[in-house]
Amino acid sequence: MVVGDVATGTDVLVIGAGPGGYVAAIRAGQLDQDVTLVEKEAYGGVCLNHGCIPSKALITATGVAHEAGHAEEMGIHADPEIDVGEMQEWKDGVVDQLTRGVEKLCKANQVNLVEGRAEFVGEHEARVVHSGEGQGAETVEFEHAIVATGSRPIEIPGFSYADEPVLDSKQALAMDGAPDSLVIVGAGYIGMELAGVFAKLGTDVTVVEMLDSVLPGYEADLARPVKKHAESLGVDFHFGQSATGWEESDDGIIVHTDAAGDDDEGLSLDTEKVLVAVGRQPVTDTVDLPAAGVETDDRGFVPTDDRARTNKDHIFAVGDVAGEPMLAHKGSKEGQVAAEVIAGEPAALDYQAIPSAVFTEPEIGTVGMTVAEAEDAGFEPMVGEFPFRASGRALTTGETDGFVRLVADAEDGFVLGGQVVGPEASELIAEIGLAVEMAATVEDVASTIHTHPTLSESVMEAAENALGHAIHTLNR
Amino acid sequence: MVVGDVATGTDVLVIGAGPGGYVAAIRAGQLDQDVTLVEKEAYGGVCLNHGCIPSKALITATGVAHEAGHAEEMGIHADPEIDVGEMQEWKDGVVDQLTRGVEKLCKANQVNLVEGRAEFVGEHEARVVHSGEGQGAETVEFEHAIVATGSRPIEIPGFSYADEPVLDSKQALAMDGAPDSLVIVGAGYIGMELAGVFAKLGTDVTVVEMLDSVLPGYEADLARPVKKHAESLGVDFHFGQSATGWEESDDGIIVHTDAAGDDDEGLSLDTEKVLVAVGRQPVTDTVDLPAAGVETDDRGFVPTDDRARTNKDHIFAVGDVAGEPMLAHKGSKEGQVAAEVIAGEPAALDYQAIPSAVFTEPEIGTVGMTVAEAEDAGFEPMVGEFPFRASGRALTTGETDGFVRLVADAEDGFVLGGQVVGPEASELIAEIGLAVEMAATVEDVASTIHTHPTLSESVMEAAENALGHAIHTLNR
Amino acid sequence: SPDAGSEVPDGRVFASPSIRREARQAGVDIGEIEGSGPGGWITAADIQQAASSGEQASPAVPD
Ligand SMILES: Cc1cc2nc3c(=O)[nH]c(=O)nc-3n(C[C@H](O)[C@H](O)[C@H](O)COP(=O)(O)OP(=O)(O)OC[C@H]3O[C@@H](n4cnc5c(N)ncnc54)[C@H](O)[C@@H]3O)c2cc1C
Ligand SMILES: Cc1cc2nc3c(=O)[nH]c(=O)nc-3n(C[C@H](O)[C@H](O)[C@H](O)COP(=O)(O)OP(=O)(O)OC[C@H]3O[C@@H](n4cnc5c(N)ncnc54)[C@H](O)[C@@H]3O)c2cc1C
Repeated sequence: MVVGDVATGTDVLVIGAGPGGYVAAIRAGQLDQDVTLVEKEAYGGVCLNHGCIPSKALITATGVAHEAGHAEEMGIHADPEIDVGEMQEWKDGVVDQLTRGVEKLCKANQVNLVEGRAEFVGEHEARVVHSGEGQGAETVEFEHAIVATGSRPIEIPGFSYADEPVLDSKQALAMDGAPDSLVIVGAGYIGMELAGVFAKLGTDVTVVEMLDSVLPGYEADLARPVKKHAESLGVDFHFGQSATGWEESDDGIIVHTDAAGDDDEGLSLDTEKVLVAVGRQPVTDTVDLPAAGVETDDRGFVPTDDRARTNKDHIFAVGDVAGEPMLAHKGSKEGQVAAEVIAGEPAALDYQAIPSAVFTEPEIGTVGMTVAEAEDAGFEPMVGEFPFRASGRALTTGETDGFVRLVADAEDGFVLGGQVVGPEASELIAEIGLAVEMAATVEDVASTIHTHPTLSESVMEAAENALGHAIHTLNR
Repeated sequence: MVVGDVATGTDVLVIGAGPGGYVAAIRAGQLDQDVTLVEKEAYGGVCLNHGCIPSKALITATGVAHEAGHAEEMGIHADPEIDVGEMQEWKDGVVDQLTRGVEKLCKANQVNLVEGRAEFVGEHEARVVHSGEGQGAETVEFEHAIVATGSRPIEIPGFSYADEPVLDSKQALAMDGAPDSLVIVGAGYIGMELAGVFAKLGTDVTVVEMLDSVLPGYEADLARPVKKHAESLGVDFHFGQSATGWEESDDGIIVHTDAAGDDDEGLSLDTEKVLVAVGRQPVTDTVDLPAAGVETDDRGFVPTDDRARTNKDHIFAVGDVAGEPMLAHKGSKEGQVAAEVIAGEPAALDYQAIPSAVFTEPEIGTVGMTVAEAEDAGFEPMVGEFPFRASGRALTTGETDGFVRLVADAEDGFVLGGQVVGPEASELIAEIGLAVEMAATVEDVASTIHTHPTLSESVMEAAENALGHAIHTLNR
Repeated sequence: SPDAGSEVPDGRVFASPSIRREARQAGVDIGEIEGSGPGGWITAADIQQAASSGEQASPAVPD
């Protein structure tokens, strides 16, 4: 595609270069499509620039410092100092390297990269408005389009991200110093991950959550160790409280909340900053979907079928804009499938499970069905568990909180899902995910020799526990 | 079994309570066998007391300190001090907890525990000599026996472990201070793991290896990053050198070596201590195998069939004494199978692959076939690789050395094996191991959604690379 | 595209990803197949048999 005033054409127009869009574009390029990827801000989208990557970088770095500072038991005496500015520079370097990588990979796969905002003007036509001054606009005709415009944080009444003391996750991740105190509104995964980062930087953290537990959406026994550990870092929790607004005070701000229960009282919390992390909403107002006849649902998401197609057969939607779960790897899978379907391949969104991880301490990782979900799906579930305190490897790292749980079909033994809370939970679910996709049985997992001493042995032991003959834990 | 002077009887006599023996005993108990486990030293064997567990504990602890002390790039400034005595106390606590756990698990599974040395006196009879003074001995009649007597370090001429400056791995792991300097004879996995521990404790480490590389037995591209990292810690290497002896010097000892090549010269290395780690040999001299008619091979191992049976149908051998690979998890699998076969179950050593890990920095993990092994086995191998420097998760941890390699059958795509060098390699091979056992194809692995951002995504990307369409690396 | 007719079943499918893809490619609705493997696990041979016995999925037209 040549950039200019004239109308240009492309087989596949991808709008948005997050993990949904750039993966779709690369796969389309690999399948010899003429593909154009339009991005208005930064290659890599939220994930690389303001989400997954920067958050994990700060989690790891603060974790390294904190771990060494709290390892007297192991005979290690250290008093690590963190220079937040330097840490941010390092993190920015990581982000830079990855976003430049995305650009290079796109080019290597013959993707035409265009900087600007794309907006539909018809079923087969979009306008690209370039960002720079005097850059103008152009019209692009397309055979197929993939909408990958992502999501943005929800704003709640009383808290505007434009106000200096109010932060969204993007702003929180970019701070070049740690505030003395921070109120976090929302105990979802973003709130809890950042609570850990700031607590380890020495910030006095208070979490306010409308519901009655941390990480609602995860099972209680997975969330419990995360809350306990956060409390050990000094994080305060207030449940059943909704933040309603804030006001300036002499030495910072006061955040006000309303109690959910009639008998409870609202709170007034003194703090330096407030981070609002109550969820994300789809971005569709940048792209004029109605002009292409693409429909959205009542929450603003673009409904899609099992081929990632919107109500318009030639227009696809992938990633956060296409609905829950709003996770990078879900978007990437949808992006791949959209590109493959466009290229005429027999691809479909036929995965059995989308794993998810929370990078708190301890980590949580889940994939496939919980016990309750298995029951709802009509299975008689069979369960195997293994606690990390019985794991030799966990003991040698000093991280023994948590467990592995496998959920299987009692009739045939097929692994239906797994839940892990504990060290490297985010990695351990990879094997369980493969077991779910392959329709492996617990016997298959139990029979697979696992290296000693590793955390992954716990997956094997959980499978043996399901069969009633675990070696390193008592069998129920 | 009642301990006393009279002859007692048992269905299954297990000799040695390492990971081969205690697992066999527990499984036999679970299968309602009357089982007696005899151990002469410590429950858990070499693995828990002097091998896997203590080494991994020290590797982790010195790693925590070293990582925090070398994270300026991340903005972390720390100067951790390690109190080796306290570190050893912590490690001993971990070992204690695990060995007490083994004892508890044995009891919970109705295993009769006997302290003493068991020695065959006939095909169906053994004598147990109790360790304590005046404890006497007893005769045990058995239906089946499982020999799990393990292995001990090989001694080489010129170096006696009885001499104070000469250490085997057990003594090295128990030192309550770090020597100023240490010569390590042998660059196998034990030598290389301990080289890292001592280098991080500030010891001046020199490794002497007869062959021409570190970790002979692993592919060169897996070993290279390990050598490079050790060198960055100040470890010196001398290849093609055999240690011949040592003598006292003014301020320590001098270790002498002979060069393998005719043109090279031997060395005289000044050092405080010398650790000999040149391999391990089976322990059979404690148990009088000939009395039961059990044969050994020319290296002293007890040959066994695919049911873990020795030449005597009712006597089994498991673990290190039964041959290579001398790994805890191989022994445990053999122990399980032996117990199940005795109980009449259709069990067999029918695994496709035994994984192995080296806990160096970076770690190495391998499972199944290398490219060369696949070719030898008559496959036309298809290879996929993914470098950790392209992994978002690896970048956020600062550990980007290494790669994942998958080896598959080009014809049908079945995963035949995998090799990983890099962060968490020991854990990442679990998924590859399951793929090998399940006869999953690279397409299956590539199609399985992996959580972002994780190291395990690299396994998926390697599978996609084998198929020619990896997203985050250029495809060959 | 030629495969567009075979649908992705809603429930749990006991077959590997590559077998599921083969089914789609052959225009077979894998949700309708009784697998011959242990517990009903679906194999490549099951797909081939279903395809050749004309046990076709929903009509091969895009929705
Ligand atoms: C703090 C935080 C931590 C997170 N951690 C994780 C995690 O660990 N794991 C995980 O899986 N997920 C995580 N997520 C979620 C993850 O970031 C999203 O699921 C992912 O980014 C969605 O990808 P996407 O491609 O759909 O959209 P996005 O990444 O949101 O990208 C959309 C892109 O489209 C561009 N765009 C929008 N409109 C237009 C237009 N009209 N024209 C051109 N360009 C346009 C935007 O500028 C943006 O770059 C995290 C999110 C946050 C905020
Ligand atoms: C430093 C080091 C690190 C290691 N790291 C790893 C690792 O990370 N991963 C891994 O897989 N492997 C590792 N190994 C190897 C692992 O320790 C062995 O493979 C494992 O211990 C073998 O188990 P086993 O049951 O065969 O024998 P052992 O663990 O050797 O146990 C045998 C037991 O039998 C007892 N015994 C012997 N004769 C008699 C008798 N006649 N009567 C009664 N009792 C008797 C002994 O006292 C001993 O307790 C390591 C080894 C060392 C030395």
